[in-house]
Amino acid sequence: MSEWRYWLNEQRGTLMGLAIFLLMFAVYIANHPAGLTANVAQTAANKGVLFAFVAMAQTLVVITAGIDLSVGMIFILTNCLASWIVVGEPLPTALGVVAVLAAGMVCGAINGLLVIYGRLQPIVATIATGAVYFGLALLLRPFPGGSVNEDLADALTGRLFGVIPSSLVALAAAVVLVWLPFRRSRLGRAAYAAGSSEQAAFMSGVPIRRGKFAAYTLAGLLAAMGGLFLTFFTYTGEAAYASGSGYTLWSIAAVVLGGVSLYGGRGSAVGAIFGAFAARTTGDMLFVFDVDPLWQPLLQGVVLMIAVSIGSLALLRVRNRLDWFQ
Amino acid sequence: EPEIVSGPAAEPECFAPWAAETKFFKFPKKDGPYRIALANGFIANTWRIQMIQTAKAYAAQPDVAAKLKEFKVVSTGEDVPAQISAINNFIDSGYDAIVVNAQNPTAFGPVIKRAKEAGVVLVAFDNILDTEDAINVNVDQKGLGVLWANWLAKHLPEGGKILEVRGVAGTSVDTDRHNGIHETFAATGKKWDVVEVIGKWDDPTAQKATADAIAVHKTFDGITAQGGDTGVVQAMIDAGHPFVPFGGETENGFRKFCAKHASEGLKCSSAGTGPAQVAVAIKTAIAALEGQVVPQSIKLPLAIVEDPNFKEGQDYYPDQSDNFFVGNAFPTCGINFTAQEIMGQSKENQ
Amino acid sequence: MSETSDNRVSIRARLPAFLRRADPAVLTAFGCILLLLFLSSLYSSNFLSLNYLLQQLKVASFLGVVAAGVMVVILLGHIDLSVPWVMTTGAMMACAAASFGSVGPVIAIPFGILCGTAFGLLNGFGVAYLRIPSMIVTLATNVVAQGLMVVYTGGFSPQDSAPPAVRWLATGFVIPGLPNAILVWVAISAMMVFLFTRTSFGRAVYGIGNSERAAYLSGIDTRRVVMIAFAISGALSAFGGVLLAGYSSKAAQAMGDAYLLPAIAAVVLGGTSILGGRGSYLGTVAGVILITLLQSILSVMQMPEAGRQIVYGIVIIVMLLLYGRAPPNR
Amino acid sequence: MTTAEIQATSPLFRMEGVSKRYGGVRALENAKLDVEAGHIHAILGENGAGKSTLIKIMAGVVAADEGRMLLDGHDITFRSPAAASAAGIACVFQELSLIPDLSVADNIAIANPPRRFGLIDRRAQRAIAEEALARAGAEDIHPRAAVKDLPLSRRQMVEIAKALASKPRILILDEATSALTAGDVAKVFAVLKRLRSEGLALLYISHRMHEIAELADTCTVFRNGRNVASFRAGTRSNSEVVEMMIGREYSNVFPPKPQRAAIAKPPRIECRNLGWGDRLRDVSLSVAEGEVVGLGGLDGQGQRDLLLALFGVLRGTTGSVLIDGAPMTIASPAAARASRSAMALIPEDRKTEGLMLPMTVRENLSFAALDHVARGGIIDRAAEEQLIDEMVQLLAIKTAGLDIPVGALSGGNQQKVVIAKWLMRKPRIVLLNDPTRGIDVGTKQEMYQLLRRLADAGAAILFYSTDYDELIGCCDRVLVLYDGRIVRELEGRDITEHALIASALNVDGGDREGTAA
Ligand SMILES: Nc1ncnc2c1ncn2[C@@H]1O[C@H](COP(=O)(O)OP(=O)(O)OP(=O)(O)O)[C@@H](O)[C@H]1O
Ligand SMILES: Nc1ncnc2c1ncn2[C@@H]1O[C@H](COP(=O)(O)OP(=O)(O)OP(=O)(O)O)[C@@H](O)[C@H]1O
Ligand SMILES: [Mg+2]
Ligand SMILES: [Mg+2]
Repeated sequence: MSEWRYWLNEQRGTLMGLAIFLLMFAVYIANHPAGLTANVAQTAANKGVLFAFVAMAQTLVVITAGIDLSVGMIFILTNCLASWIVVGEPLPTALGVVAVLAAGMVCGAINGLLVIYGRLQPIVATIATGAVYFGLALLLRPFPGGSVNEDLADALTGRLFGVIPSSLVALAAAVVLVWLPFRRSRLGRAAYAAGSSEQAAFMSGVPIRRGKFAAYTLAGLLAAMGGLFLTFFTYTGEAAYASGSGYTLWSIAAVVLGGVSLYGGRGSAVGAIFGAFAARTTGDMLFVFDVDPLWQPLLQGVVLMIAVSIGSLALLRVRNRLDWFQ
Repeated sequence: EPEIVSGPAAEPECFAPWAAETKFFKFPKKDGPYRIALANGFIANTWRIQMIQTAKAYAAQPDVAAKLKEFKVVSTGEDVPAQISAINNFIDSGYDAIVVNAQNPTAFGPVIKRAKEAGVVLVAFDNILDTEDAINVNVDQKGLGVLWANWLAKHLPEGGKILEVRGVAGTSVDTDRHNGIHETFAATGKKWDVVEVIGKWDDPTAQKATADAIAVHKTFDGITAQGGDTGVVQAMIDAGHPFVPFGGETENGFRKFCAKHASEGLKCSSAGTGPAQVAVAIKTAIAALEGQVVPQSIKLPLAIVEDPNFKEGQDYYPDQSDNFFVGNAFPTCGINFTAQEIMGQSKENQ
Repeated sequence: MSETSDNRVSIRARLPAFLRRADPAVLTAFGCILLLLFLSSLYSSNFLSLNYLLQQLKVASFLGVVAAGVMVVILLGHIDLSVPWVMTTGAMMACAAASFGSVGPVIAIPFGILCGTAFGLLNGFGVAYLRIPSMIVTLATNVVAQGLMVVYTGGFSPQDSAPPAVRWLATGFVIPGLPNAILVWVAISAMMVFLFTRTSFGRAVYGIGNSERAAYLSGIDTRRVVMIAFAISGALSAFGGVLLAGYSSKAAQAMGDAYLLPAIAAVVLGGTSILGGRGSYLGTVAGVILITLLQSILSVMQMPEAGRQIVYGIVIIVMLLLYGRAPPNR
Repeated sequence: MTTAEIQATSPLFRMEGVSKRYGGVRALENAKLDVEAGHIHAILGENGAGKSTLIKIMAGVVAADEGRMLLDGHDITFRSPAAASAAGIACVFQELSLIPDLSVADNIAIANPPRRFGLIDRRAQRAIAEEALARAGAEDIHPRAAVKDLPLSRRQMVEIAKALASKPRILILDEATSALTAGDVAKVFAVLKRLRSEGLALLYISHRMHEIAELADTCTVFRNGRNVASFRAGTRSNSEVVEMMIGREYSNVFPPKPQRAAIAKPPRIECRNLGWGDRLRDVSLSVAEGEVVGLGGLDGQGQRDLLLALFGVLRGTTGSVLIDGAPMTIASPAAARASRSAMALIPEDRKTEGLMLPMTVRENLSFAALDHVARGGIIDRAAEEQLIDEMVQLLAIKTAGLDIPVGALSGGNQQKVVIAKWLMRKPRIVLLNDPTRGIDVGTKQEMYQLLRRLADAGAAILFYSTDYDELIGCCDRVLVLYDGRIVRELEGRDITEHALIASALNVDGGDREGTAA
């Protein structure tokens, strides 16, 4: 096999996610009454980016063969926090942003500590911490309200040079500043290794615990970025339980669509971003097609079902039935 | 965009201003027929389903249909950004008016700005928008709490032990109603011992919470619940709790109980606003597009029925679903849907 | 790298035989139930009244029935996120069937369960035959079920009040004083224990949970077992929904939303490994009671929602730290 | 050699009084070991003797309960494998320690990847990997390939390369050659000898006596967690060593083969022109009842695929399979198991394919035969118990009880459980996929006898082994595969090491079948 074949093999999941997204987005745009205008792109970008942050956060944890069922709640908690402190003059605003991101990291770190040092199963540990984070969000925002520095908010949800949605730029910055360094670092490698085979990683002297801890903590950071963006997008904070759990569950769908293996060790946050945008587009389809409103939820379910089933086409290629079992 | 004018509104009985200082809008007249969109959020509960059915039924009424080129409904779920984006998309696609049941009253600042710039009429109802730049078709949520508390105070002049079954935490509707209740009690100067449990506007949850509260606190002198009321009464019956005065919502099942057990002490005040308010919102949107004067904030009348006035076939429907929300008449607006019209709307499709 | 430390062995050696055989997780869970009751009795002695306790068991039985199904799936190493709307579907379809002429009341309950089974089969097909991760198939199924229920409610003038048989099953009394729901739960529990300990299917479930590859090579039709397990989960979810409809005398949209995470938490608090292959049914019973009690006590104590969520989360974490920990690495 | 001689007086590494218990099992008891630079030190012992435990302690994977370790005469404790690795100890573990989803290069540099600006420098990493692979004699492996895509033998080579890449002072190999083919073994041996001459200390664990004879300078024998003896290599005969290991006399490893002349029994299983992609081509064979037929050849020539194909695991096979003369389509192991001749496959990797490690010995034993003891899906416990007792007796499975996790048994006893679980079904066709890998000589001997007894009782046995001695000792016939094709059939006296190797390399008459097909 030549080098590029190996490259293709490594990136297959990500490319699959990209393909699904492009396909859906093309269908969406083709049927959109306004077509691909700057406004439409900006709307799609803003909506997708929020979710992409949460999906990236989920990816980091899923890579370690864990799962974070509290991402959505961290997202909500940081949204509520940001609606208090990301206000005022540039300096306090900046400090507020830092504090919000730090809060997200703390939440992620707590998850990490429970899973790694408490040796709890991630699913249940994060169900429990998710409840705690939501409780804190409710304490911060018993009812919707608050505000945010609107200049900053408009800048980050607006457009650069009149065409490029600035939220996409922010997302790219997160990829470059958080994801790529993580992936190329020793800790990131450790996170992958631990997810792929914890036993083997341990015996190879990989710093498993630090790697996983970094993954959980950075997941908290990314979720907090999502929370910040939610605040920028809505100018307010709201402790919405349903939307927190919705983001959590859909983030799992997004990572799978983006080619990240739920069994750990495989996949990329970039893929998850495409997965997130693809998942968002399933909702947009309802907008462009004239479906009876009561049939919309069903249609969305069916589209999701089809999207997640696409991966099983690969089954047709399986010639050794033992390959069914991972 | 709209001109701020002085009242009264075009149909003053229907488009009643919220308060004395409410502004009035006069949008530039557009020629019909119009493209109107309904941006709904959550859909999977009876209230919302009924609301959408009503909206479709209203838009299909011949005199309304004549004015509409297109009526499109999109439900985006619980996620606020998705709803905001849907509205943005409607604006970009050139709809004339957008009717919205907002997931969050404070989150729509930027989109309201955009609608204004684009000259799109934005009308919010049920969960309204925290703004002066869009039209709100308002339900007085806090007033509802006040009403219930007053009802209880009337029946319990000396105060007493009250069970308050609350809604979904973190929402403004829950908070407003709760505040209304407590402020009113406090104003009476009597001693009220209020036990709060959370029913999440959901019958089974409310029923469980009520059953537990009764098991531990034994008896209450009065009850108020802001949703899931059928479950609350069911729990009382199951536990053999004596019937007491009750201030609650407008579910059909609750009213059935109220009518049946009134003589045993279940003295109810059933108040709220049915899902038919969506029709008022659409009517307002059309009026605004036609260049008529409308208030920025419209006060919807509450559909109130109080003991002993529960009438079968008008205030409640014995053979309709318990989950059905009654109170779909806004006579001042010429809107009156019967249960059959709403729930049976597509029966012929079967 | 499982490792039993010496002192744990010696402590267990001193216990009476039936306790020694029992899973420590199960014992701890039951211990926590007693502790919880003790603490709550400091607030009000009514928490110890027979009336209150029976009521908790009655309410717990809905969660118990659902959790039994979820446990089968978790033992396989999978998960079922479609619980909420499959429950709702079961409840709504049972109520709908009840109005179907004269046979209606007879077929109501079976029909509700059948609909749940159908969704379970859909899940099972996706997981076993299409090999999609269960977390995602069941998520999609949940959305589909929700969609169907929205269409149904909006389009067909729904009949959603629970027929008398369903009412009776949930709240009636065969044995005076003991709600039928509890009997139903006991019956289902007995069936589950039998299934897990005495049948080939039960062994296969544990085997697949540990290594599906090894089970397959042992000549087990693992795909069929997985599919059936999901069908059982769907059926029991729907049955839980039917019971819940009986309790609240009607079916309603979203009535199952409050059951997914508690069901998973109950199974895990009962000592079942979320990775599959390990766990005993008695633990799930303990977990269900524990969760139900905790929710009820926090509710009655009028803890504000924020505080309830926080306490609820912390209690689960603390309990898991007590006994739900994976063995150390070395 | 001078450095080695100087250091010989004070060993590079020493272990004293080391003990380790797992629950009630004493894995190691007061063990001691001296490791000298420039020496290859072989550790011998039957399954469960504690060899792996010993080296896991050395490598920081497992913490000892008591005892001390000295490196260069200084006390040392390892808190983690990383610490041991930093101290210059590298280990090729019995259970491979490669990370399946990472590439070969990533794996080789896993412990301490080269970094630039704090991030991993993949170019440098690749250079390291290429060098290490070359040192191990495995240039054929692409550094960018994912480990999970490599066959077992290649993975073992990567594992060796990975150990070499850390430039260790002490290199430990725990059954590192068990899955390797003769060619690879020769390459590895050359490397090890070179390392020895470079002054490394090597610890070598293997169950293959001839390997030890070829390599070792010093031997230490363990039995039941204790040192039995240490001696210079070559000072004891093979059978003496084996007796030390198993603590009893050792003779007649292989049971006598029956005279084949009289056999004219009908074939029990037969396949005609079996094909599967490019992995199996036109394979025709038949095995009669009472016959033990071996599959030979280099590893990875299609032998495993052949067994899997017969057992119904592979999709898209061509050709036909006949059982007792009747054509059969076997689409799954369940079908194979249920066929009239009750086919059984003893899989390659007992840990992932044969056993459910956390489940009890009892549950594992009866797992494949539940249909025999269940009526209508309900298990008859008494019948189950009886079958299990029979099997435990028959195979002399050493276990502390039936209700302990099977994972707590030693490797050899685990393998016995795998075999027992299939024997319960009284199979008349038995497929074995390298079943003696990592099993001590005592157990192997029992296994050979068992095979022969099964055959005598009328079973047809198809036996793949990477160990030529076994093929020679056990089989009535051997089919040698090369590139998915049967290139040679050896029978009776013709089964010799020379013939096996020659045909495996396809140097003589390999083109007999013609290449035009
Ligand atoms: N993790 C463990 N838990 C419990 N018992 C164990 C564990 N690891 C090893 N043992 C036990 O310790 C003893 C020594 O095992 P060890 O793996 O060291 O043997 P070995 O000499 O390497 O055998 P083999 O040749 O089969 O690999 C065995 O009885 C085994 O059952
Ligand atoms: N996962 C991998 N495993 C093994 N080798 C790899 C892997 N990825 C890349 N390589 C090899 O390592 C070398 C560096 O590749 P890499 O993609 O890291 O380059 P780079 O430093 O990012 O530079 P650039 O991306 O500009 O080419 C190349 O020779 C490549 O073939
Ligand atoms: Mg070993
Ligand atoms: Mg590169």
